Amino acid sequence: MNGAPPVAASGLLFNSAPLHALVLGLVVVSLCMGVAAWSIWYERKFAARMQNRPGPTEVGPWGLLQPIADGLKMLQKEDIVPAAVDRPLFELAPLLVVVASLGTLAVIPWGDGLVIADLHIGVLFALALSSLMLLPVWMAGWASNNKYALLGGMRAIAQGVSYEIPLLLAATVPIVLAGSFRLGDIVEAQAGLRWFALWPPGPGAVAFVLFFMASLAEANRIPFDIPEAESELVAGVTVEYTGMKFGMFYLAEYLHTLIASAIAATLFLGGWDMGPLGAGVHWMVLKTLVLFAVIFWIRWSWLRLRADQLMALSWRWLVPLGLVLVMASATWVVLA
Amino acid sequence: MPPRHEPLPADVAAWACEFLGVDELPPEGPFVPRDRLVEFATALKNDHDFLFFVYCAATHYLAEGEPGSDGALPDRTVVAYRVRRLPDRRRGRPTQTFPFRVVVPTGESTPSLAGVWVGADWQEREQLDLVGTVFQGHPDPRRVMMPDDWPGHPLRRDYAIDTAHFPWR
Amino acid sequence: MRMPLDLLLPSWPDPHLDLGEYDPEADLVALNMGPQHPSTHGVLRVKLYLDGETVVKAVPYVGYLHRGVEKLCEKLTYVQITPIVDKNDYVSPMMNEWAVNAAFEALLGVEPPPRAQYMRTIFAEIQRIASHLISIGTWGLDMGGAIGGGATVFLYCLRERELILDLFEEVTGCRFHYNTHTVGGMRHDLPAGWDKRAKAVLDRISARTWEYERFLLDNPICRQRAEGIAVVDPTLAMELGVSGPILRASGVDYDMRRDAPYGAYGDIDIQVPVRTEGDALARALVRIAEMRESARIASTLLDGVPEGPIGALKPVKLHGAVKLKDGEEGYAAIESPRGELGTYVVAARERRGAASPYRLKIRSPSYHAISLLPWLCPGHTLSDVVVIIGSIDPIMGEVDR
Amino acid sequence: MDPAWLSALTFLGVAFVVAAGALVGARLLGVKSRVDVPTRRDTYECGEEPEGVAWVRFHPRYYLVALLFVLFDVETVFILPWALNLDDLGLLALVEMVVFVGILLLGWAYAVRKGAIEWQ
Amino acid sequence: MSLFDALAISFRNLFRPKVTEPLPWKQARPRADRYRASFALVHDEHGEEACIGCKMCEKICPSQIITVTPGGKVESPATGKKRGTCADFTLDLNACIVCELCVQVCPTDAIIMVRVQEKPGFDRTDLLLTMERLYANEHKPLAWSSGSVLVGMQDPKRVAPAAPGEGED
Amino acid sequence: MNEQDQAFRHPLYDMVEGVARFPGVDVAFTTADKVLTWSQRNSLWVFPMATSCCGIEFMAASSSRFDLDRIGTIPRATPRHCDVMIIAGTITVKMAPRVKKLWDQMPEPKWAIAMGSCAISGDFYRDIYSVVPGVDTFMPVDVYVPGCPPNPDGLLEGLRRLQDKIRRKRAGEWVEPDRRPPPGMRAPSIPRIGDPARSPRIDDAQLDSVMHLDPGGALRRSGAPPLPPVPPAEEEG
Repeated sequence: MNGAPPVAASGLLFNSAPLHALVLGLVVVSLCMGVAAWSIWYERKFAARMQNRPGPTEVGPWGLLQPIADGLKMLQKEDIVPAAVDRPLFELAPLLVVVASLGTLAVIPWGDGLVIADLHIGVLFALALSSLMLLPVWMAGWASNNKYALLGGMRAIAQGVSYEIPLLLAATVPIVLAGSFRLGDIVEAQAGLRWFALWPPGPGAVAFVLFFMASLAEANRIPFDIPEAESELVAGVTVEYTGMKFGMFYLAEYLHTLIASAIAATLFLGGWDMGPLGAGVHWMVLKTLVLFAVIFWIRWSWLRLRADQLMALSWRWLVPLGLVLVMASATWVVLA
Repeated sequence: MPPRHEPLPADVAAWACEFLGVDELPPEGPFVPRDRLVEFATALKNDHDFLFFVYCAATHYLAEGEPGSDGALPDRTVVAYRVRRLPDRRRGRPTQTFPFRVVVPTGESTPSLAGVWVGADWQEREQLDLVGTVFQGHPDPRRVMMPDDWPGHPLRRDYAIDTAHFPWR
Repeated sequence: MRMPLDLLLPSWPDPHLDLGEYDPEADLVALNMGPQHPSTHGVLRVKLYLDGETVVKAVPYVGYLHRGVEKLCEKLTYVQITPIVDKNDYVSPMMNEWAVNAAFEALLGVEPPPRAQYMRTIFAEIQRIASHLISIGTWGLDMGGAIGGGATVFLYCLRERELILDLFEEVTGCRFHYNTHTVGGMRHDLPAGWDKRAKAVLDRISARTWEYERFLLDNPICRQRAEGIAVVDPTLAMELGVSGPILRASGVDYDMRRDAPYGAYGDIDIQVPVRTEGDALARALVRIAEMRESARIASTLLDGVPEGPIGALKPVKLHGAVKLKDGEEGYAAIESPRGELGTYVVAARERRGAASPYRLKIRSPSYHAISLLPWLCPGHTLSDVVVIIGSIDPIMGEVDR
Repeated sequence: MDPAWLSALTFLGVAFVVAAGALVGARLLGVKSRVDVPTRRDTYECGEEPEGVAWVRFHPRYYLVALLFVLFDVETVFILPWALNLDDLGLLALVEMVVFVGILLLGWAYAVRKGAIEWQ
Repeated sequence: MSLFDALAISFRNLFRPKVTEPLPWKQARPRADRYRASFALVHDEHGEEACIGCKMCEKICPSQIITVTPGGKVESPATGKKRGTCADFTLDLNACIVCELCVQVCPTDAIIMVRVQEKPGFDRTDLLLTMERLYANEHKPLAWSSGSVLVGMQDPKRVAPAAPGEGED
Repeated sequence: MNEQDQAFRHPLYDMVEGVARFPGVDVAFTTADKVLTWSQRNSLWVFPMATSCCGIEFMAASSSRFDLDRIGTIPRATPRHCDVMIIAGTITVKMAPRVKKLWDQMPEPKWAIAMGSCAISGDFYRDIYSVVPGVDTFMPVDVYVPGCPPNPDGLLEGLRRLQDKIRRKRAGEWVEPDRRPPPGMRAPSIPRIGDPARSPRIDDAQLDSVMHLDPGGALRRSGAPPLPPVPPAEEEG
């Protein structure tokens, strides 16, 4: 992606929109799936280092081929469909979960004009699709006819809808500041290092933290990973899934985290733009990966909260905080 | 040379002698008649502060001697209880334990002490499961260690050590 | 006249709750947690009746690891029993060995020589640290998950435990299941220079305890999850025979090491950490404090290990060399990391001078602690149940025996 | 149709094909068991026999959360167009929205007081 | 804020040295002198098989895994004395608990622990230590203990703590 | 290779068999097969059937000092995600049906490692009423790791042997030993007390000499109640 082809005047690589989406989409999807797969390796290495051990070393140089081995192995695993499940939903859920998490990629601007679908309601599209991920997760939990999976699904829904509001409210802050739903416009509004995470000083930074927390919750990361709490629910919604179907959930989880970091980088950290240091895809990728690493760091350092504490945190603190933030940023915009 | 048994606390020993109508208690603990067991235990707990339930262990003995002859003993289990009172620093009293035993002939039952110390519940369940002693009035007389459909009580002396069980034995 | 327990505290959950009497509108879910579950610490099975996520009734099922140790001991000689009971409390095997041998020695009337007593005490204290490290680590694992902060604190704990295992390997030749106690003393003497290495390890561990404390116990998330969870009433705990850190976290200042000294504990002043909150967090805090105290005790004792023999009886050359008097029975207990670990022995009866016990019962603290579960779980959520099980730290090998 | 939407739809198609491709690959490469013992297809419950089906009625508190969500979501829907056109609408719209959100927060405070968001 | 303490501690550990041992097939881990993992039968100072087939180990083994078939008494060519021989010796590692009791009771120090673990097997018979395998193990690094060393160390009359044969002293 | 040995069918093989007569296909197929086997070997996700002491040693093996993660092995909590079941600890009669069920619930291809004496043969508990004398009496076991408990090093070696076995099996070099206990096998490899392979005279002598305790012959084989009739052997999964 680094040697990006020249952008046509229409903002499309080719004259036809489907062809543009097809080509760029395939590139972005394969790159993102690759990054998501290797982020599993990266996380294992990172966590291992934090725990004074080397992590995967034996499979390929520095264990780099580990995700490939895992993926190929999952392809070969037998596919067991338990007798008690609701079969259509059970089969559909892993498919939808990847589609939903990949779909968000459509609107993320990786560079100036380097976006698959430059929707004028980009923010809403991204947030809508990422919350749509709840649906297949819930489908999986319900269809499995397993109490652990069902509890996981119930928790996922409750947590998802609770954190949807703070997420949306936090995302409204950049919208108010930039006056547009289009992610490209939001990035341009932050040109010259006027990142929304830093400016305006008050609401921007808090909104960034709020957004980050809510996306952790949406992506089911510690401390908000109750839907698939291994120590309680064994494996949460994926408890009955074997082989590649489980692999899809596994991949989608990492994709979701990756995309959440990308959206946060776009909304609050200036996206592809780096002010005096120039602009380009690499800045966007770098910012995304830094946020990604912070998520891992938090994940391997904190414990998880309890379901009710999670809800209370959202409804008691985050929702009013989000409302106040939106008002504060609106006041800033109107007065400035 | 260390003492072979922890000495019985003097005040309780005196009370127990009076209660049981004996002159001296064996260091392993007195035998309490089954019909007065609950009374004895309640008094121990409430009047003598023996709050801590240490254990209850049943031992199975096979019948000895010719039935009817002198000194013959039936097939029986002896249930040994041990309770403790924690140190009372104000009165300078150290930790003291009090053991007592009860003989239960096979086929008869002994009152459950689960109503006195709640801890006796699980302890007696274990003995019921493994030794087969029947505790009258036990709140939850299920097997605890063995599967529910297990034949026999493994810690009895007449239970063979390598009893075969399909499909694994 | 003392009131019955349940009249005293009517707010207590009823462990024998009849589900038919519970709210008929509620749709109860019967969820089996275990016997194979990542956070039931082995093969414990707890059947939870859930109303939503709230536990209405919890029924523990044990016996999935019932290995008939007590029956097996009836056929083995006293010398052979030591390596067998090692496997009961597999997190602190030293304690098992000491507990059975203490009972045999009491009945035999043999006292181990002072060097053996010191070694036993030092080993026990070091073992206590190792055991509490596992306990704290797995508790973190229960709260933080295998992929998360819990795993990190767990691995830090295991990292320190490995140092202790190396120490033991140096003395006994095994990582665990040492078979180093024997009737009347020890089987392995300390190698030269061991005390210095042990001290270095103890210093290192006590210097690192703050790390787990800050990482896990001071963590606001952990406080949120563990504070006020599963408060154990001291009266209930005593009646159930619960001892050790659980009892001490409920405000009962009772420790056999200080109140009924055995081994070399009489020679040393022991500070017993006691907390009054009685909740899951207090139990973990007591364990951390005990780790520090154990490190101090072991370091102090290491300075004063007397010279001399390590066995009071002739070393075993023949099986069946040790014989107890017929028909005698006795009980001896020690303070294991989980509480009072005792052995009740009835010596051989039927055959004169037999070298095997007639009946041997192991009074295991975990079995008593498990019987707390039906009282603790109701009213809490499913997430709390793993915290509760982790905080009472059951070892299933010891529960089922 | 806006070409961006066309792109988005095409991209969703790509995503679908990629995801389906993985499942098809798994179907092709995955092994099949020779003998089908019945326990294989049992529901996993820690090795125990599950008691009843998992499909039960939920606790009402989940519906409460859902209701709260709908409430706040609708309100966010009102905020969004306002946020977009804030520059044009000016101070008056801001004041109006502050009043609106203030009323909402009052309702929220009432719900908190009533314990509507308490999980237990 | 101790939430950030956790982050700080894990960050700090990012730069602590790794504690991981090399993989066992790449580099064997140095083990303690007394480390015990497997068994060997050894020859005595005259180059004869030290085992006399006395069955002491068979009797003491708690898990009853040793099978000794004694051979007849023969005259030793080296010493000229009559001594017992062992016709067959089998140690089943399948059920061994490495308790070291067989080493301790051996009157001729014939059985010694080995510090190298046996390779995992594909079958139960792979873990059966036959007489040939036991004598082949003689050339592996032996543990420090032998019967007389263990007994000497436990002797109540022993004064000096130094154990004979221990390298560290 | 002899596919009949395996508990599972491989559709790829079936498919390729139809087109194998075209040149070049078999070369490509062999390469693909190698890659696939390599991936199976290097991503052995473990289902820790940890019941007792060996479970602690398994935990130590996944700890920082031994780090199973190095060879791509991570423990997962549900059998559906796993490839290897490590039976670490004593399996009792009460637990055995659960273990069997969890084993059945694992998707093919799957392997089992018996870790430690208790899992291999029941250890000294093997004569006890409640303990299964070795897990291979009711499920197939691929690798036996000796020890009580085995060192983490030993477990790593065991996983290494398993990788070796997977490679050789797919390459056709591995012939499944005929010694795999058939379903319903009741005698472990060690002749136990009461085993028909042992002379009853030795049993009695041993009981007399070793146990010193045999009131009325209660511990003898004759004292045991007769076996229930053997139902027809079920198909092993």
